[in-house]
Amino acid sequence: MSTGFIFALTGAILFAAGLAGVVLIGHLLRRILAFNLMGSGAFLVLVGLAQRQDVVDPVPQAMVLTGIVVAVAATALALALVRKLHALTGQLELPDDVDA
Amino acid sequence: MTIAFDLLLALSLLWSAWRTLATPRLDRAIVLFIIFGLLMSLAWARLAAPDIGLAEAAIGAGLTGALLLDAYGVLGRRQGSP
Amino acid sequence: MLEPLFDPLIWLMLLPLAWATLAFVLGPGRGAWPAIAGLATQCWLAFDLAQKVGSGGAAIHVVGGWGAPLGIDLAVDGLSAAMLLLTQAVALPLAIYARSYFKSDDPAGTWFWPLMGFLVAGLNALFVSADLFNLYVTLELVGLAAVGLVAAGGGAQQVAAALRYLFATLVGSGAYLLGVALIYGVYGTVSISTLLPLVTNDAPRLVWIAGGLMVTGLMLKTALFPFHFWLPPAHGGAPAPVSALLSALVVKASFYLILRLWLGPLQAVLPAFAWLLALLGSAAIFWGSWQAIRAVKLKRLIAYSTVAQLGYLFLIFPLLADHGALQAGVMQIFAHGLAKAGMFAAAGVLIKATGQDTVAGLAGSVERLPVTMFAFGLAGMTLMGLPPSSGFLAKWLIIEAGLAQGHWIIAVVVLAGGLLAAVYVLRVLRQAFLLTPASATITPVPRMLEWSAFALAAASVLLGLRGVELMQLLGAMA
Amino acid sequence: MKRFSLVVLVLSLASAFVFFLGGAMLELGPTAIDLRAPVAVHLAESGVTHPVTAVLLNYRGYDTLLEIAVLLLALLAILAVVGEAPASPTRAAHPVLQALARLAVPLMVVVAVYLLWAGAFRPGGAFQAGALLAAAAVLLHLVGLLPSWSRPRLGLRIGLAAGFALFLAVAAGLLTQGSLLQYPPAAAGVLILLIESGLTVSLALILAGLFLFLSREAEA
Repeated sequence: MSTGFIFALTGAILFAAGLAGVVLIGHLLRRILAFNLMGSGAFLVLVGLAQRQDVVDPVPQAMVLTGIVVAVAATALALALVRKLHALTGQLELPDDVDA
Repeated sequence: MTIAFDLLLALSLLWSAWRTLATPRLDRAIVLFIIFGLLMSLAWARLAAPDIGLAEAAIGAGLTGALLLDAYGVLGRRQGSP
Repeated sequence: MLEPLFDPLIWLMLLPLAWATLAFVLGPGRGAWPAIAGLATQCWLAFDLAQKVGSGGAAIHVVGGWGAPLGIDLAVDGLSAAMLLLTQAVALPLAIYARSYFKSDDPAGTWFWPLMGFLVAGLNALFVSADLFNLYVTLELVGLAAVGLVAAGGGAQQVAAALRYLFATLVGSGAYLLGVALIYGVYGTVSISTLLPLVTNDAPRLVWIAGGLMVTGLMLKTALFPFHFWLPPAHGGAPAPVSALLSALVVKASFYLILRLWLGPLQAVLPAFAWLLALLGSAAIFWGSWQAIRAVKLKRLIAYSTVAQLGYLFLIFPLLADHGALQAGVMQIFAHGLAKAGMFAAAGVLIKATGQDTVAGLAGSVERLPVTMFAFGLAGMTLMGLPPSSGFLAKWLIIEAGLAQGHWIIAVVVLAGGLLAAVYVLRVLRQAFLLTPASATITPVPRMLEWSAFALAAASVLLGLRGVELMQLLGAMA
Repeated sequence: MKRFSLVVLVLSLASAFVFFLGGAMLELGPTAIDLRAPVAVHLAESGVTHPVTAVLLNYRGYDTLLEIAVLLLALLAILAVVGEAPASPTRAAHPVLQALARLAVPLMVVVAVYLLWAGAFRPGGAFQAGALLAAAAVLLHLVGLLPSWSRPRLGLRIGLAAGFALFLAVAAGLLTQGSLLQYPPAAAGVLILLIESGLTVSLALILAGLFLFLSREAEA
């Protein structure tokens, strides 16, 4: 049981939990939280699995830095959309999709 | 000893993630998410990745947390109870 | 040493980034001319690159001079060159269309040009990348640009559609990223050329999980049935030039990536899922066509038609042992890309002219807007697969590959899909031929809108006559 | 009831996924490729001595170029979504908080400059520095010393795009060396510091913008 492996496994659970959250939760702010958990899980797997022998590998670390910035960009855009939707409809859940 | 600390940290990460999704109050969920972010920085430190730890604390927990709290402040206030 | 300075491969990615940034600095609503000039140059670059690849084989650009696996390689083979060609060839007429479409006070057009620039840059970067993690970044670039375009200046429906789309595309790239993480864990590299000899039939189980995750994530982004739920509201609700870009190009990018993984690094793993994908593709053809036949709104109808037409692309996976199946897939990408861009552009003209977005409101369009309805008809011809259109060629090649390998069921699905497409296309045309109701008013629309829609639709038909060149290009695989 | 069975289904699928994934992770042997050696070998030519910075801005600098594009694009998409709105009046916080913020912000700027400079040889760099500067701006906004942004004027647009434009120009200029982003070893250190300095300013503005453009619209 190395540190890397422990956190890789933690990452796998976080990813699955976040994914389940995105699928099951209707409240949009919580869905954004769930998406962020999912992303953090993938990042932990990337670094943890690469460092399963507990030897530092800078390549996945740099990739995760890139990933974190992309995640915050996506989160900010999602929040902008949620705030706009709320301003227009007063809702914090997605309305049903209708063709009319 | 370090393994015990890692396991404890991993369990705290999972616990805070679980509470983030399951807690009924939205403001608590956001605070728990920020705590999750700070625990993540600790995990990055344990993985010998201080660069990510710094970025996670500043961007993952800090900026994302501020964005979420700001959104909550507006949306929660308009909606009454979350 | 001047040759790398003029490498078309690299400028196809740098140019749109440059004009997108310039358009952003120029400010709200500005930047149409840099965009059109840039896209015209890119068209020329893409042709140049396709010719080089067609005659000299795959082109490679070693970013930073390090070489894979330490650095990132960019590579263009026949398949990439074809995708680049389609992207520029569709984007240029749509840019000309969009310049007339967005009035200066239209909030949807405020930041259209920089967003479109980043979208095109993301697409081109995706088609040239030979590094799995770099591909993830390009996927995010494409996804966020597309969501921004859908949401721009929109009402509640559009914002809701954009959110639905955003979550779908983020979960899709999240699953792809986890797959990349697992691949890096197993092999210690994410470079496609380095992975190619490493991934074998007896790969660890983790590689199979990684392949499943990546393909599932990309299926979600390609809106393959049953993951199509986000597409009709997003493509049906966005402004017409955006719908056209999204339907013609964006969903093809994630499909291209599935194909790239399938033929490249994961060829030992993915073919196990071939019939599953073909089954979902068939379901998409029937479900999408059925929904298009029932749709009330015109753009909704066209969006469901995209769901159906994407289904054909997945029919090729069980047949890929035969090179003809790849040709069929790429021909279908071109046929649908050009036809659907033309059809959405025509729909945009009809909506501007009649002031409404229903199929029922089209009565009398033929006499008032003959060019546009002719464009719609030509695009419909390609979707139905009538000769001599490129759609006919694509469907013919699929049937041929299916029969050659004894899978007649695929031929049956293709023929049934063509009949269903005829029903929804003729439904629109029949309505357009009805007499104008006395109350109907038709607003005049700029000529440029009608003719750029016509050019795209006509190209989708004419390509059927020049399919051989495209096939030859595909022969230049890495 | 239907909802309950959906929850059970998704949770059991997620558990099964974790189970298989965890099991498969345990089977792994050593990797075929080990990038640690080439990263270390070429470190001397990379222009920096901190390996993560070398990967981020040299070996895989192209990823970072596109990533900055993603960030700029996200800000652009947000502007397109929220449209124009008047800047909201800021509510001044307690004077003690304001005084604290006035004290903290110069300190944060100093630390940011240190982080930027340190990135070449130890943890730190443009991202962390830019994030810290953005945090300082958000702090000033929260205590009422900095109004939210109503719309991006020309100066601000230039500031937002400058870091990316500089990076893009350097990357393209290096095509004369043989390929995109091919730093000549002698000049690599200076060029990377130049890019990082530009990125720090633009990243700070973009990250602050993510907050300040969003913050105003909702309070209207």
